[in-house]
Amino acid sequence: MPTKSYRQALNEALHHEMGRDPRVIVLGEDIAGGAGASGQKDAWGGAFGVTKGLLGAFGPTRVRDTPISESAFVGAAAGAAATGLRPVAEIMFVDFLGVCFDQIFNQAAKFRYMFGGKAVTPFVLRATFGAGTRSASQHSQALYPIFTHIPGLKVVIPSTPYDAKGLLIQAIRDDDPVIFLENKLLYDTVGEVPDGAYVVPFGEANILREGDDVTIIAFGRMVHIAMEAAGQLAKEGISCTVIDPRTTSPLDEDTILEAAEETGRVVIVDEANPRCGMAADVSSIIAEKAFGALKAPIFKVTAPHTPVPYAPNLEAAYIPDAKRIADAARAAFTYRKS
Amino acid sequence: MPTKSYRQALNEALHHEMGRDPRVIVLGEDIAGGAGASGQKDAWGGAFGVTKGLLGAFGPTRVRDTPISESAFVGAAAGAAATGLRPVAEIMFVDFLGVCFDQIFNQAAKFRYMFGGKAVTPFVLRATFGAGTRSASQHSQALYPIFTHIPGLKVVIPSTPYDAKGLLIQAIRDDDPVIFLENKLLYDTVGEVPDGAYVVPFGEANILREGDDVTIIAFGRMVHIAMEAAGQLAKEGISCTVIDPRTTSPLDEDTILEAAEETGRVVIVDEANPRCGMAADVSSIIAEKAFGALKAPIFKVTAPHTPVPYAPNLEAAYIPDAKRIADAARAAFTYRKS
Amino acid sequence: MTGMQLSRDELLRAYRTMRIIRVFEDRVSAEMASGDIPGNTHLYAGQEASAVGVCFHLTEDDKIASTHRGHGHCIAKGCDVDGMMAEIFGKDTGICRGKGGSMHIADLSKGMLGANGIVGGGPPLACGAALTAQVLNRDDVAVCFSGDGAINQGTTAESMNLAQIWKLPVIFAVEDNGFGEATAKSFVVAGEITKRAEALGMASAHVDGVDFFAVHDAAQEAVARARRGEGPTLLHIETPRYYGHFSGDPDNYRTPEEKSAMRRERDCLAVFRSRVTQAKLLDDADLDRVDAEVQQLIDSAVKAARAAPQPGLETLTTDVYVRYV
Amino acid sequence: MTGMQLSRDELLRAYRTMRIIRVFEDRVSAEMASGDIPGNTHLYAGQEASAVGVCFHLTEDDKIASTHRGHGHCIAKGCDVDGMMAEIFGKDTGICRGKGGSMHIADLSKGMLGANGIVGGGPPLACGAALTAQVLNRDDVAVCFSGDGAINQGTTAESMNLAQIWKLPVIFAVEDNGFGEATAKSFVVAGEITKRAEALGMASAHVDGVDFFAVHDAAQEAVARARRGEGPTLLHIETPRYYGHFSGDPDNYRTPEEKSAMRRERDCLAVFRSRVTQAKLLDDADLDRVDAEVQQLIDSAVKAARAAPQPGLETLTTDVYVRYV
Ligand SMILES: Cc1ncc(C[n+]2csc(CCOP(=O)(O)OP(=O)(O)O)c2C)c(N)n1
Ligand SMILES: Cc1ncc(C[n+]2csc(CCOP(=O)(O)OP(=O)(O)O)c2C)c(N)n1
Ligand SMILES: [Mg+2]
Ligand SMILES: [Mg+2]
Repeated sequence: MPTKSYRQALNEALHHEMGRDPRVIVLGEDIAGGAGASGQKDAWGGAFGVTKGLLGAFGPTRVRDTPISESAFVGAAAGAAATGLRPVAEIMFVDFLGVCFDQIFNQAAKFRYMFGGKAVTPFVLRATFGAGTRSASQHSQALYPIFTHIPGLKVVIPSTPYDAKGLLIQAIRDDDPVIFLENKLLYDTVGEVPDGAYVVPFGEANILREGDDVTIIAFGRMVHIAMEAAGQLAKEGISCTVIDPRTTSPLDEDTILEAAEETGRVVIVDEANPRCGMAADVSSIIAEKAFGALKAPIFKVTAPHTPVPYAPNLEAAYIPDAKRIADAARAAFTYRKS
Repeated sequence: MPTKSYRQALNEALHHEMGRDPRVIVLGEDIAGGAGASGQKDAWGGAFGVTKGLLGAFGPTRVRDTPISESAFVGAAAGAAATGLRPVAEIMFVDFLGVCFDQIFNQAAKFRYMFGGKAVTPFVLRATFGAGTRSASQHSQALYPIFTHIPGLKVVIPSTPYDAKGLLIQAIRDDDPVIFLENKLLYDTVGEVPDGAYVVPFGEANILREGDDVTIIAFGRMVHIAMEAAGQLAKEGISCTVIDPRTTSPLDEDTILEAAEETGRVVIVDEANPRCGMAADVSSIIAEKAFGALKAPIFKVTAPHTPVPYAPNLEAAYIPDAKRIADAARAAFTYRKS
Repeated sequence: MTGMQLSRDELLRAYRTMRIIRVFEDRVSAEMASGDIPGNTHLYAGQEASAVGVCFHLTEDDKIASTHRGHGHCIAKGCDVDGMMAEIFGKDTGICRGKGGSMHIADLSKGMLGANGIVGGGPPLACGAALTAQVLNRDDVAVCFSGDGAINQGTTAESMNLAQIWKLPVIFAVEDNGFGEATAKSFVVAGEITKRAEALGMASAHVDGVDFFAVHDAAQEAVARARRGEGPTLLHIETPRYYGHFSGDPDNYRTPEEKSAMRRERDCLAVFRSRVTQAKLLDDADLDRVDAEVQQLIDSAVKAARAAPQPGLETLTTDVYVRYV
Repeated sequence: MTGMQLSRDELLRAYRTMRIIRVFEDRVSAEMASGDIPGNTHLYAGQEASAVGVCFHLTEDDKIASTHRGHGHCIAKGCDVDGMMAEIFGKDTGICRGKGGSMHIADLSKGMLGANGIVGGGPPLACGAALTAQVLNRDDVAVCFSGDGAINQGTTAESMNLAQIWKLPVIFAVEDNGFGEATAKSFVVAGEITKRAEALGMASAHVDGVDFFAVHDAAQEAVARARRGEGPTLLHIETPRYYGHFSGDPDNYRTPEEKSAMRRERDCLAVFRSRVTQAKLLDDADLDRVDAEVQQLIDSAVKAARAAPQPGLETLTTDVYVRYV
């Protein structure tokens, strides 16, 4: 299988789907770039290069650079989705949700329910998230717990190039509003990605590694850090299952509960803030539905309850790392109920 | 002690603090009402009458009816707070956070951290929340899990007239941004409320009832429903502790953990949606820090993962009721680890 | 063709639709007062000529986005009146199966994208509907109804700019009833509303919303402009608001004199009647017949709504997603 | 007093501040390229006359809200250059103790309410600062700097209306460098920017941002108007943007010719120099002396920033609240 970057995998997914279905359009700030200017067109292809080449392939009617008016263009994407298009809107950083959240959570997410099941809103919102780029408090948040909280939204967090492509194709073909979140630090990671189109279904967790002692559940880039920790732990004789739920809504409860029951010891790793976060969410599901099998406290490894700091050393301390994960797994492994 | 409504308690708090400190101002849509019109001034005193009388007492410079521009006036409140006022902004329904969230979570909440500790932002945002008024999906949400998720915000959910007054005075005197949430169905509830000013400190849970068998933790109006359930359960010989955390951020972990340890059986009741919600949050804290004492799964009683429906029968089924709470408590009480 | 040149059938249709809205709203107000309708609602009475004058030019393929005060737009766009009444009663036969209620009445099959509980929620959605038409190369247009208060919501400004630079086939129908809730427009809206369009180079018109024919003519031009691909128009339509902001509003911020003068002098139905009878296009008997018919229609809608079953409890958790797990 | 009548000291101060900004930005660009500064940054070079021309009229009690491209505003408003440089290097001696970085430089004690990572984040905040002045009956004013791209953010429109109806002492200084990121203004901004103020009845002016004196004079009037309690003004200030949108931007959407012509023909420092030397207000030697001094200032700021310690890890969790538990 050919090896490609996460960025390229996403780009291929967009090319495939736009080629396949004329109702798919993309819109966002500088998703092409260079509009109205003297130099190169498609100069950026998105702030992170994910939409590069779409302008040339599909033209300006379907590839639209927008004004800095997130409410208007995200809402327009919702309105277009409800009337026959399949728009893929991009907000460069998920941190910008604050200027357009109403159109996402009160409009797109609720149409179907409010209208008694009569609306279909195939709306995809792509955004980057995550700390580690020294971009400070307003350009580094995770925020997917907020989307996960909202009924009517689906939330996707691919961790590998393979999943990125398959999940994005699924997102575009999906008939519900999907929030699709890309960790900036993953764009240059590589992996095997088929050339053709394929889907990775929502609500099916990926089991990356199976073990007997501790179950580690991690989201997005944290999956890789969890695998690193699991590798270290294996050398110490602690064998871990590592699970990547891939979508937080729907969440593959069955796989999570089964793995939790098998080991009885669970660590959840999440780069979002802790309060009402993903780790809390998954922990509470396990504490309610797999309690009988639990042999240890459910440990959460998350960012602290602080904004994201700028200084590199502080930011590094902010993001969960393999050491903290391994420590939590060791604590889970060695815990004995007194 | 005199008996007053929740509404009146809040109104008194505002009168006290505006009288005491000329830097306190209130602003929002129709917080007076009648501006520019031919008839009565202070015609509404807020959509729910909470700010009634402030215009007459403190005049239009400090009591400001705003345009329908939540970002502008909520952000102006944040900017005013950072420059010397102590504004109390009102958004009528917390559901409207989507049109002004950036000014709350990226601006007000993060000033202090981003600016290295040099900003003080004594900003209060009051809003109503909650289902039960047949107002449907966009006027009935809880949404406090979203605010609780955000570092830099404090989140207050008073359940009684006494707490409403004391917590609002504390919120106004507090030097951090506070989200103050009022359940619409509580406005007409009554209770003992002193005439003078007093504060209820943040981060101190209220223990409403102590029991040996099951600990019930509930938020806002759910506290009363939980008490109702506890009353029923007592008749069956199941004795419950009922805890109202009063503030979700800061959260009184100590009181919660102690009570969870004492009974070993826990039910958490929350009218917000379940995913990444308050019940999940508190459950996960207990599952991590009081695991050793747990004798049963931690049960969550919440709204379902759906928007709020309009039809009265559906809406009634949406909101947690005493029966569901009692059922969960019974399940916790009778659970035996196999 | 200007409004005064409409055919007899067209005139009757326009009058009938306005009349349905008026009677519908008066009846909802009465049922609300007697406690038979849950929640509360924002009534459109007094503003009928606006919805009907604009929607007169629309087909089922055209789309409208509406507001919290949406009943009139729904009726004008062809939503089923029985279904609407049942929806407001919270019944299973409601147009949204009782899940949406007054503030969320929608029927996408009629091009009605929903009333909206969020002030300023509609403008981006209308742009989206117009974008669909533009991308798919169809000549549908979209109309965004909103209030004078909504003009200050950021989404409105963003959407107007977006529509203008993309030359979207969208009409911003700003229904200026002089109030946002209990606050007068003059207190919160700076400048003239049409100037906000002019500043963007957008076409605009200011019309008397009590005069069906004035609205009709201005909307005709706007819709034609949009269909020709020449971009958006803002219509500033001045109307009275007969009731308080919501059904329980004491409306004491307007003097009784102001309110009775408004109902006396600014009644689009009365104005229509006198215009068409004076011009001998229709006679009073024609219009009276419509009135009687409409009364029956609404009576029967209420009767049916009252008799209809509540939604089944199992529907609480359906329709959140097309497909979840 | 118009700009050309300023005293020798005032002229030297204006030039020096512009020069500091230019050298600061060129140096940050170089350090960024060599990898010594973390993250990335948006450089203000080319726009100096705007920040300095406007802030010339402000005291420490006046407030400004800024943008992602905020270094120039910070310097013009009197923020400590050493502290700024250390902040950008992510050091404990930084003006925000390394927690904010380039996009969040702030010094409330100087009336600098923060650069801002959110386009359109500043306008409501500036209204708030102006509201404080109005409520406390002080004659401070607030300036909201923002870009041409930000004019399309809903918050800007909302804030302009709010400022106008409340007659807030605020100046909207819209720095139009022709681009929002890689997209030309002409592609996304409908109409004329000043017209958006006129539509609200707000005073406005359109000035050449390469000409310090033009900015100075327009800002003088706007600030005086605000201090007199006569409400807001919008200043549309046209400037070049010397670098790409952010420090790593290849800036290939502008032709090399366009960029070199811009630097050659639209350099506010060169224009200032020729104006004041031709008018014999200052001579080249005066200005050269400033240049040398400024070079030293920046060299030493970089040296100090480089040598400064990183923030202590314990500060990760401090400063979230004034008091939490
Ligand atoms: C974002 C938002 N803010 C506030 C409200 C509360 N609200 C409902 S209707 C209304 C007034 C709207 O005024 P206008 O746009 O003139 O419409 P009208 O009611 O006059 O038809 C307000 C403030 C809301 N629903 N949504
Ligand atoms: C709400 C929001 N949307 C998008 C961005 C990404 N962004 C950062 S700067 C910028 C362009 C701003 O253009 P303009 O206002 O003209 O300022 P300039 O960069 O030209 O100084 C954009 C789109 C952002 N930071 N915030
Ligand atoms: Mg109105
Ligand atoms: Mg610009």
